[in-house]
Amino acid sequence: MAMYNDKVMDHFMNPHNVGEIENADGIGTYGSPICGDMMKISLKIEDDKIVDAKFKTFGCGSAIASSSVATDMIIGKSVEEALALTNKDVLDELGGLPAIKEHCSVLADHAIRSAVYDYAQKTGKTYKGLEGFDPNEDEHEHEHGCQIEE
Amino acid sequence: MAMYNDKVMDHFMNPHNVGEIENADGIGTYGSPICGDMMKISLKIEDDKIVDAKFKTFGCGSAIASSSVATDMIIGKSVEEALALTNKDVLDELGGLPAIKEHCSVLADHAIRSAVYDYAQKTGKTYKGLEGFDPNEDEHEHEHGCQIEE
Amino acid sequence: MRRVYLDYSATTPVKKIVLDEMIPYFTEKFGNPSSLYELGASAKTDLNISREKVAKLIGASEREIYFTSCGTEADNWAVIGSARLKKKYGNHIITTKIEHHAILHSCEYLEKNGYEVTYIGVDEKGIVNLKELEDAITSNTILISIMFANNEIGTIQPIKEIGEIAKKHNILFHTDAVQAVGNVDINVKELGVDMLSMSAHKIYGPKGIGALYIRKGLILPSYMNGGAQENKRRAGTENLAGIVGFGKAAELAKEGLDEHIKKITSLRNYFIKEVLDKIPNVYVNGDLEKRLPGNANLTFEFIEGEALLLYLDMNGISVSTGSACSSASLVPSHVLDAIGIPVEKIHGSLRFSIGDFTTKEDLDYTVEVLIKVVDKLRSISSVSNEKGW
Amino acid sequence: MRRVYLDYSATTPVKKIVLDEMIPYFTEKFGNPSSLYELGASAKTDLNISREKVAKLIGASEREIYFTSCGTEADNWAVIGSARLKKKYGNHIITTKIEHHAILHSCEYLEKNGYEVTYIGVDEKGIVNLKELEDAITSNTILISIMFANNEIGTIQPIKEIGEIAKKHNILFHTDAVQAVGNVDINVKELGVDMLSMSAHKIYGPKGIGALYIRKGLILPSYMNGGAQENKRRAGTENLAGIVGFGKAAELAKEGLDEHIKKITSLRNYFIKEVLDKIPNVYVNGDLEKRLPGNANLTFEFIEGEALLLYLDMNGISVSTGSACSSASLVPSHVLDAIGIPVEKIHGSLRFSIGDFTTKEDLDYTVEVLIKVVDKLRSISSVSNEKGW
Ligand SMILES: Cc1ncc(COP(=O)(O)O)c(C=O)c1O
Ligand SMILES: Cc1ncc(COP(=O)(O)O)c(C=O)c1O
Repeated sequence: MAMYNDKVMDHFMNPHNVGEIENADGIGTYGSPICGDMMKISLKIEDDKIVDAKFKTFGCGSAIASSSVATDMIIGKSVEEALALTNKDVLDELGGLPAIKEHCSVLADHAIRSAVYDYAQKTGKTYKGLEGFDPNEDEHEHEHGCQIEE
Repeated sequence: MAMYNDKVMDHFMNPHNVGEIENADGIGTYGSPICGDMMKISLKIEDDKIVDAKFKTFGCGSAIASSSVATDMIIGKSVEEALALTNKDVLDELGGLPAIKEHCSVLADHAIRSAVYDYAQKTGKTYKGLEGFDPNEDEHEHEHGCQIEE
Repeated sequence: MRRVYLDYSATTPVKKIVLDEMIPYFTEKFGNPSSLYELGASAKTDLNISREKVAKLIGASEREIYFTSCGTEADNWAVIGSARLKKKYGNHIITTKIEHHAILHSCEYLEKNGYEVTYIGVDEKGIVNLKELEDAITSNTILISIMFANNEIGTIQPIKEIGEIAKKHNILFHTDAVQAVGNVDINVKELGVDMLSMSAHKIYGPKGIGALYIRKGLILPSYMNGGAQENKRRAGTENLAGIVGFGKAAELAKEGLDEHIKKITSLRNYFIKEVLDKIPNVYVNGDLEKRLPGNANLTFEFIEGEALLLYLDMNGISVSTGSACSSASLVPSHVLDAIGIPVEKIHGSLRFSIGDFTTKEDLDYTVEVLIKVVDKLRSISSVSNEKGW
Repeated sequence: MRRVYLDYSATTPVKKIVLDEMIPYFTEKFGNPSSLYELGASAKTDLNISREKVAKLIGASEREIYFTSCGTEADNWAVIGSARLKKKYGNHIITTKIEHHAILHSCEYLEKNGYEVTYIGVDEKGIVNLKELEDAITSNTILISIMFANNEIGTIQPIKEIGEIAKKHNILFHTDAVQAVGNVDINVKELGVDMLSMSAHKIYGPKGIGALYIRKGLILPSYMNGGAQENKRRAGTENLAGIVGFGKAAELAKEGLDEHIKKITSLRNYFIKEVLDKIPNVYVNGDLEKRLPGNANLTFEFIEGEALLLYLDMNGISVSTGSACSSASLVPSHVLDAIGIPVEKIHGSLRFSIGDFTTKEDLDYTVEVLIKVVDKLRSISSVSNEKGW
């Protein structure tokens, strides 16, 4: 598959951390089926540490692979560390995506931030990495989404 | 050779009646090298009958084949019969030429008429077939010649 | 691993018998058809024999066939050439929303150059409405370009009726028949089309050779300026081997047409029935009757098409998301949009196209794989029947 | 009968090693390069490997090569595309009187559409005068298109100097290098050309595939509207096998260039010397040094070229009267006219072009036949040295 590298293909064909955590501490969603990709992530957080993360994604190979690798990357990290994850980090970890697909990597870090925001709302905690973050303002359609390239 | 039929090729490769008759009774020329074809014909005439005809032609395959077949056609004919020869007759006898080359068949009947005209001038004879014929008026460049098709 | 090619609408392999016919034209019979000597003259003869074979496939006469480098060039030439030819009579063109990009982008080019284009819609089955077409005609209309059969959903338009409307209003009528040729019985004389586009690589001929049928008497300005090839209408040294291959492919297509249609239609119907029976939440897009024999365009709810495509590919099965030439683009199909499929479902649509080398076993294998991979992708998906979109 | 092909400038046979490389792309590796699955993706990879080989032949980078259907299309695209691109800066184009019809007729098309074209002349050796070129430049000049090497007389233009002039005046520079590629060492970076046309069938590749080099940064509008192929600049399903053949042919041409030039030049010089020594009233047209290795354009006084061509053909020898694509026309060569050959002598001019499969024995045989048939045709001719024209 010339389109994706082996690592991307591997995460796409055998994604890690697929599913939904029951009684999750934080749940976040990003994207929409209309734009072709939507990721839903649920987190289990203990002592400000992400002990588990699971995702469900509707989307193309890059979206699924990004979801898989991003959940891998945050499990075991502190919440602040997870918030610091950028789509660039996801891209690097995947070893790159085709230019036309790079935007898919945004899916994961946005969904993670939303899930932590949900956790913060419920617990009243504040995080530096959430400063200025507003899940409603950050409308999928505006910022990342449906950025289609002809 | 898809361009010319076998008969044309035969007259072109092995033209009949090539040459110049010494002390010819009539000599005619038609065409010009500038237009790509020029035929010179000399006639031996006895008792108003064409007993011999020879040609020299600068020109393409059709011009040479037309010259060859036309001289064949008039040898043994009366002068009036020879004058009645049209380029259509030449074309028919050759079994046709490519459309783009049909004008080459005009060369022969014009040259024959010029040669007979020369004979008539020298001998003071008149021929029905020469009525209205003026070798000077009939400028190659105007009537047939350099009709180039792009 | 089994290899199952189900993308015959994107391109077809060259049949062996076609390739065998082409080979000598690369090496021994390589003359330039414009050359006067034997090697050139016989190339020209063979070229015209191929022209006749292509003509026969659509009921045209030999002199009405002009070879081009592909279906795209034929489309560009027909649309842009007609626009130039008729510009003193008007500047309005009618086409449809479901044309191939070769037509749509040619129309866009014309729109930037002073022409007006009406893109008429299609119903939910993918068929144009003749009344809408006739209503769109103005005194400025100079060309109607409506595809014969759609490349994504395979729907076949009422070409004969459109031809009658065009004739009634004295408007040129072009049809892009790249997908239809070799799959539908076509007779240009009966259909009243003025121009018709074809492409060899869709009928088991080589890529890089197409043709435009131009009705006798219609003098379309040249789109390729240069030498006197193609009766002075399309310059450029002829793709001799390609033309010979196109000719042979056309001959085979003509000979086997009835059988081809029967066999492929029955395989396609079997496939659709199997998929619909065995996988929930799958829909067929486009009319089921007025349809190319080999086309099955299916929407798999709750999953994204490219992901499904790649899963199938990992299992040796080649299918596509709509048209090949926009496959690298992320724009949702304009064709599925035109028949009213909601965008989220367009993302989950795939085209399976069946061809002469497809077997029932291939399709059984495909259904088997589909059951598994659709299930797996749905288990990953964030949307589902229970939770909704 | 011996068969001697001496019309390599019209077209070349495909080399066996080139054909072998192409074959799999018709049958097994037939995927559409735009398709996402493996069969398509690997086709795309192979296509780009070929692109790299073509790029290397002219010192370009891979992304600067755009495949077209022939040299003619590359010429049309370059000239008409540049004119469209630059129309807001001016409407004046400079070219020469000795261009191929692909350029001349594209210019004529533009003249009918509001552009002005200056056709500069050449000297009696067939070389453009740089001063005349520079004098022709106005503030409206948007494009200079001057061929690299002429197809009839083989003369090579001072491309580098022209490139400098173009750059100085900030004008786009296109060169039709269809005859030069594979016969001259070309490096587009050193030459300063913005666009360069090529065609595979002149370098032992297949007919029906060409390319346009477009300098990085220059965004030429598409001449073929449709799918997103060729980096969205040239639509139409790619002629995959043709491109692979072009790539292989380019690779071979690059590898063997020095030897090819040496060998062919020496054969050509031998041939010319033999003919001039053994047949009276024969002249060579065009510069003897700034010339394609294989080209010998000869005027045989007092005979007509087509007649001579056919006599040679009957003896198995293939040559041409100037360019193949105007061979069916009776118009005397515009190139020989431009170098001042009188019309009656233009009629008696033939182009012999020598290539990789030509042997010394072929040339000896040709000279032998020439002696006989020239003599025979002169004996039939109504003009001669003694009688004059
Ligand atoms: C100088 C030149 N330009 C352009 C062309 C056209 O190339 P093609 O025949 O590939 O269209 C040719 C050859 O025919 C040529 O010799
Ligand atoms: C309907 C339709 N029109 C035009 C084309 C373009 O044909 P080609 O790829 O030969 O340029 C295609 C296929 O790609 C097609 O399916």
